[in-house]
Amino acid sequence: MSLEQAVEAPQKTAAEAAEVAEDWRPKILAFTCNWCTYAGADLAGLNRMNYPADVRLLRLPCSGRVNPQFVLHAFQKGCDGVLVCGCHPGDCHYSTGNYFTRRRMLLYRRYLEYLGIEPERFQIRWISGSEAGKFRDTVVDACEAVAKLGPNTKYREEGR
Amino acid sequence: MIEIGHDCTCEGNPLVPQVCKVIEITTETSDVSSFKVQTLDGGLPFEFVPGQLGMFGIAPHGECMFCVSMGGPDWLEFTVKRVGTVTKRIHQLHVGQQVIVRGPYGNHWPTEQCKGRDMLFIAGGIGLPPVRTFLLHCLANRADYGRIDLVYSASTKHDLVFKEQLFELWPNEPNTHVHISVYKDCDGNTCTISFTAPFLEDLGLDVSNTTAVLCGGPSLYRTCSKALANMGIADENILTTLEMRMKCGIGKCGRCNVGEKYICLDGPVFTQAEVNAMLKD
Amino acid sequence: MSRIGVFLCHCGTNIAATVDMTRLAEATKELPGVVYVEENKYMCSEPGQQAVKQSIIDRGIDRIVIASCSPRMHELTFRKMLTDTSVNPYMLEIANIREQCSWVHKDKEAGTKKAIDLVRMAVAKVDRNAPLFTSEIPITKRALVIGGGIAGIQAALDIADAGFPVTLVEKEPSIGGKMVMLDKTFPTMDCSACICAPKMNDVGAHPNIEIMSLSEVEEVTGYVGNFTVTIRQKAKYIDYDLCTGCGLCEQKCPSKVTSEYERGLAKRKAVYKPFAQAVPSKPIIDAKNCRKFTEDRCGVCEKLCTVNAIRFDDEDKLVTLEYGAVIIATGYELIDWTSLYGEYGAGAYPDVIDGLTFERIINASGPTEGHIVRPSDGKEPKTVVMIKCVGSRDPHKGKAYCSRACCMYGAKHAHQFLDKIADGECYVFYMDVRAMGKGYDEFYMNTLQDGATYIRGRVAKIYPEGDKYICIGEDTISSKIVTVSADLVVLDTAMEPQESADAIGRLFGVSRDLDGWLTEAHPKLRPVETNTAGVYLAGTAQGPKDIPDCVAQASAAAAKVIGMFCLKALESNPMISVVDEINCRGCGDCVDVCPYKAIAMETVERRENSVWVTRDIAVINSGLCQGCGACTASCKSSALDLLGFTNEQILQEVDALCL
Amino acid sequence: MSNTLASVQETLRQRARTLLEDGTITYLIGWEAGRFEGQTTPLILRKAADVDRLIYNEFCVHILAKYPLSDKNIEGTIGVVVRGCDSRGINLALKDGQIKRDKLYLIGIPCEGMKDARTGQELKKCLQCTHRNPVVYDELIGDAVEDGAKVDRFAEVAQLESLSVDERYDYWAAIFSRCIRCKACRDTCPSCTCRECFTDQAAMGWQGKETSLAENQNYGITRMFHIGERCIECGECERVCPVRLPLMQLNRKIIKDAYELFGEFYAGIDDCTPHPLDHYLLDDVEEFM
Amino acid sequence: MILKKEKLGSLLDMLAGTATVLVPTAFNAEGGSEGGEKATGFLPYQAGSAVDLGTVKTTRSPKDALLPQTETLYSYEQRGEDVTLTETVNNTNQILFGVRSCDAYSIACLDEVFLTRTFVDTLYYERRLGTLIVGLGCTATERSCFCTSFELDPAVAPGVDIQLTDAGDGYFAEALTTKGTEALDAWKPFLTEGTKPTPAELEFTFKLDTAKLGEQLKTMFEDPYWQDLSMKCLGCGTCAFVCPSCYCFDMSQNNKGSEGYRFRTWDSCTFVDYSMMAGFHNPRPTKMKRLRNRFMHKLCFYQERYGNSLCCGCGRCIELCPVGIDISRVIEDVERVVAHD
Repeated sequence: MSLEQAVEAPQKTAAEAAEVAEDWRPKILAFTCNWCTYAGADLAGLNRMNYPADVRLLRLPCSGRVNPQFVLHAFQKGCDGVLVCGCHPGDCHYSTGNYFTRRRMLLYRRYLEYLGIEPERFQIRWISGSEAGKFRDTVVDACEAVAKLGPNTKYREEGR
Repeated sequence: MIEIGHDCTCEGNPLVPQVCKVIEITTETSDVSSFKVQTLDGGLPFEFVPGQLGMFGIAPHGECMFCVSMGGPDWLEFTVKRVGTVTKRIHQLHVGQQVIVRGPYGNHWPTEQCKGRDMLFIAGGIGLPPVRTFLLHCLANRADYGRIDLVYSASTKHDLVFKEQLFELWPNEPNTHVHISVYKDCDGNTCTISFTAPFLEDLGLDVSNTTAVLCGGPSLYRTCSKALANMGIADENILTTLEMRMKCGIGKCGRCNVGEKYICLDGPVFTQAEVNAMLKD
Repeated sequence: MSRIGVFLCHCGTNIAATVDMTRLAEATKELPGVVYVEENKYMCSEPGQQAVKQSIIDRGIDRIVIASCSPRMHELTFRKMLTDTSVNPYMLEIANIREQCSWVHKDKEAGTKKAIDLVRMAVAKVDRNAPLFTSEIPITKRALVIGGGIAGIQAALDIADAGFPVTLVEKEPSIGGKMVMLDKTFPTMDCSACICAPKMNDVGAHPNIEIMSLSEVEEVTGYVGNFTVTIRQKAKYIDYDLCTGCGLCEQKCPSKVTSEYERGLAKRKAVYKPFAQAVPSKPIIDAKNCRKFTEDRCGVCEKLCTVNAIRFDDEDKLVTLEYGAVIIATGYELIDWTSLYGEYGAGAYPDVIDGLTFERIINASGPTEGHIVRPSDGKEPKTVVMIKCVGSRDPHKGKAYCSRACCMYGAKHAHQFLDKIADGECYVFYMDVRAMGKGYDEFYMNTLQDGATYIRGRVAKIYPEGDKYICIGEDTISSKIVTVSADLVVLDTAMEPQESADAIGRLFGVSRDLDGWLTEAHPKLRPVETNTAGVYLAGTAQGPKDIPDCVAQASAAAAKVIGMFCLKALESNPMISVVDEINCRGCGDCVDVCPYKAIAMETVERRENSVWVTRDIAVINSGLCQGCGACTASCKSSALDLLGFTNEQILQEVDALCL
Repeated sequence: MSNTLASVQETLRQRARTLLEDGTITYLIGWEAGRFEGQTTPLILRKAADVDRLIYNEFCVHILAKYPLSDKNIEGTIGVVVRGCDSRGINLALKDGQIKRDKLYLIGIPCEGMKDARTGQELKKCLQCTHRNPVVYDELIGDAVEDGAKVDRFAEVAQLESLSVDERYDYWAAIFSRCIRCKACRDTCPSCTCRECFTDQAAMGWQGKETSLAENQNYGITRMFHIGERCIECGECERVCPVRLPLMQLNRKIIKDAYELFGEFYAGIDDCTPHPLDHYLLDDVEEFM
Repeated sequence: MILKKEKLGSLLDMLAGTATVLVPTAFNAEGGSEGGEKATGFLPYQAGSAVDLGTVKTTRSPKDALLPQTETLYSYEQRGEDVTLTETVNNTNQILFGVRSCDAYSIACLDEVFLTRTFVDTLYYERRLGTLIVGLGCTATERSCFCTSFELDPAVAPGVDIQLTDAGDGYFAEALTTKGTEALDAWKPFLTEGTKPTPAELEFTFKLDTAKLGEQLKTMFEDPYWQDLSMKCLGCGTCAFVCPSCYCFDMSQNNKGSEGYRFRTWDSCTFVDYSMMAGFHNPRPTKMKRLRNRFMHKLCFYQERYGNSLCCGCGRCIELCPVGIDISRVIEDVERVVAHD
């Protein structure tokens, strides 16, 4: 993209946000830790709870595995919202994984908000293996919040 | 200065490849395979002269420059060793899959000037394919050339490429001697010969009438070029192909320069004289 | 291009009901690299697995995606299936289209679209998988049992009988836990001492069992098969090798202290054995109340001890040992009802007692030698009121769960009371009677025939009147207010986990649920295992249960441990971190982040561009690494990557999701 | 010892001559005059004879902390002139194990702040500098100056934080659209010492080589987050940027948040405390319950 | 013919109607970080954009208009086994307004590279055909300008279509190529009669003798001078990316599912992975070899191949190099080093 196209790029994204297809549904990616939140999500399934189908879970061994670069990568490739979920501090199957996640995400969340991403689009939650209800509520709230905000046009690659 | 629009003709972007399909894959060793490619309508992707290079790759993963290791009436063959990301993907290819090919690039072995001379081919490991193109040409018009010697070394027995040609076909060619050596764990028929000067001397070559063709790793190149020099083979009669990172292949991206020369345009074949003239980059 | 086979499971109608399988199959066929798609009623069934094996052979498939239930459920099953095919067991990805798709989304259109996305993600990930191979981990054939209650005792005995050494750690001065405090046990009414004491003696005498009483686990490192556990043996101030347990010192000790074991009904000395049949049957000195420590005088016991086994200068000892497996049997504690139920007098009325205190009163070896008397004035109570579910099934004041055992021991108390006091009246306020064990309901019917009056309703208030206690409740069946003036009130309070269980859970990486019980790996399929390999649960540490269940679970846990010890070695987890030496700059950030101390910096000589260079790089101990991936996120130049969840795989999954 | 620039330069030259002659250092890294008035360029001084090329004036803006790293396997010792920012940069390199302390001989100079040759005023990065005295040195030339930023270094960040989310996005999108990915900010940054930066790892998939708005954003944002919590605030990334991107507003934001969350700290003050994101406290701020 | 300065705005508006007019404009309105340090480039002209013909040289050179930083070569689509390619066709119609003679000389160098020697780069060729270059004589110099050292005349830009020379209140426009004369007819309404002023005499801070530079550089190829010089170099790409005549590019591809496109983007020989081959083997592993290769290519290799030096003496790399490596000082040092040994 040569210099000229770059300059008027910001205006283009604002115009794009105006016309949104009505059957548009937010696309939310959730990085979940295998031992707690993924188990919580399974439990929500076992109890036949119901939540909107806009969330896709990506299973990782621990929330400590979530590299902040994945989050930005997700927004760039076209996600409208990103959730990072893990075990409650002290509960981590690998004992200290989520302490580091907590620090990283505390910083990264403020940093992305400073860079222009609405805080509702990037949320971090501690959800243990038995908190199926909390998992469902987190997903429902996230879908609502992101649906209200509309599709994410920020930091998004063209044609995505 | 060039007056634009007058004296330069151009037909189609030279950087855009043509789509071909893989018709045959022969596995040479655990990490080297040869891929025969053909255009979609069964034709020859491009004419080539032994020694020239071609760009071969897979659309979503990129392309690399390889020497055209063999050519048939309606196919071309590339011999690829699995080293990096693109070659790893190439080794996952299946027959019938479509690939991208463009070429030919670079100059070629001086087949005309070498007519009537004895030929000494020295190759190391994956250096055999480029040398083989010239060797096959010599074998094809056997009469034009004198005595042919092939000295080929690889790190282990499993790394020898074109085994059946090495052991069955070429030794039975007239006045052709094949010497194979392996550095490590050589068992049985091949013998371990290292490439010090004495070995090359006692081949009994007519030094003035021999052209040496050399292609291999930096260490092999250093030892052999020194050995050939003190044997008295003139610098112009020692040919080698230089290896550099080549991206565009058409002399524009400025990447493959050794001193003022571009490998993809002025090379890859250089005489030892030209190499000595180059700066020790 | 890789040749991927995708197998879509209907799971009967569990998936097929809310996901359009044909459309899913059509969409999967177009995915890059997919060469074969098959639908099957039950993938995990034998025919399902056979179909996979057959298609691997027929179509030369080298990577498998199975869209079915949660990988937590059957990943292992499918991996085992692949071991006897040409495909490496780790060239497999599972798309969870049941628990996280068909079961939770009613709208078929959205469910199908999500299922297509999940399969596309799995295909993108499997395309980047690499074959992984397990390695062998040695096993230290010694078990550690934490908690000396009936569950811990049973587990220790089973393992020791199988010939493996066991260490039984108990934080009280003697093993026995809560069961040894009981008088009789339901439903057979055989005396708890008669069945528990022999087991305790077996433990005490067993050559393979080493009892560490008055000890607590301090620190744990390592992983399954190779736990390094440091145990703090608190000072007993008595040399157990010399002490013969004659009890002379206990008789002569001047300072009296309220006995926790007798739940405050009796006193004990500063040097004491908690109860007669204690194992190890040797006393300890309670430093807080012994006058030698508090006022630095007395020392009677030292003078009297014939074998001078008293050691006032004794200190805590730290013992570090290697263990292959751990069983946590930390047991329960009764809820502190006094701070929750002000309407029952909040502990102010001495004759409103909980179940265990009543057990001590009724126990023959108890302070009252079995005579039922009122703790306040020692008179024999004529009318007794028993209140069930105090703190249980009461989410507002106490716990939401049912403590399972109180209905039965409540009935037992009523039965014993009516036995011992001929003309006694016994009123039992209950919500529902839960007697579901073998012979339980018959026991409950006997108690009714003995004349216990079961009133369905809760007691709203208890207030003293004279020396009687007026209990006002409502009989919900006749919907009349009922007032009973009782001499004695027994509250069947809720069970709660031991507060030390939280620390133990943290040490071993076992999470606790909302109520603090240690969470098992899977409520139905793996009730005695935990998510940490090599750590097992037994008894009420995992949740309220009665003695038969505790013993059953203890033996189950012991069987798991014995099963592991019989293996020659363990298969290590191949999904661990690997270092790309070329990119590692040797900064050491990852060393601080690794919870298992599996990464160390090493100075190495490497040949770079034909020049020999010495530099520091990170090296991973593949035995210690558990594959959590924390180091990969801390490594800026991504020199560290986690096999099975590499950066490239995750990025491809995200790309696939967003197509 | 008076602190005038000329006297410091004179002492520096004498010390350089003696150190080079008695062989304590193989070469000294300092500054020399450029072609134009007010222009300086780093100098690798090997021979005592041409010590007169060595200068120290108010235009020595380059940070020297990264140069010894490219010669880390040297037999002898490298002399480096270090001010406040350089010394913190050296500490970072020592903490990350990029060079051994015994390979360095550090000549500390308290710095009063450098000036911009074009405008003559003190550089913004020096106004905001918190540690003018070198924090690690083998010898010191000149008396200590008082530390502490002369202006509020988080002013720009606070001003940006007051904008709305969309305004901030447009602000940063316009900035990153100008980035030409010359990687000068990465190559001059003392804490950027990776052997292969994530932006060159196209095979792994982090980032392509295309200079589209999205790729520029990914590069700028991710690189700044990598070094944000260990940034020594030397201001070089902003100074060297050929298209003048206000990059310090990014890492100052991370530093400001890190202060609020993990307590005030200064990167590179010593070479042992772990970086904020490499350790944790049990009672860290908890927002995600 | 004279183009009055006040008519310039209306001329540009007219031209903007027919093609994209790229004029030197400042693009960091907020004054950048170093307090007022301007960064300028050739941006498309819209009515009212602040044309800045006063800048001697823009931060981003006009090379950007002919060899954009990123350019798609072809896009492809993979359906199962087979692949379809679609070549990108770009029909450019742009006017480069206000090109100095150093930049024009660089454009001529680019023409040599991309349009000669057996292969013609069609993308560049189409873009070059669709570009009208309007040169502008310099009336002032910056401290780092040294184009006269390469026998360039700041008043007359080589190879431009229309040359403007400052004439006080207007610009004297004369067409130098056939394309220029046709374009000039369209300017007629804005021009008035006038004679060509004699270009102002400009004084340069320094002038170098670059006659025998090529041979001298070859003799000092193994000299340790390069080692000390390259220790200062950070290995960033600023010099190559701001240089009007650097043309090296890298090629890569970007995938989205089964579609994707292959693009080429600027590359700098000072980057570590410029000549990195598979398996981390790099023929130019050290900074010294890379920086030496850069200066040798600029001042010697290109000359041997195409006849003229690749450096046009604009001085952008002198101003913008983060560590102040100065090509003019290198040229001066060549004399000293060659004389020395």
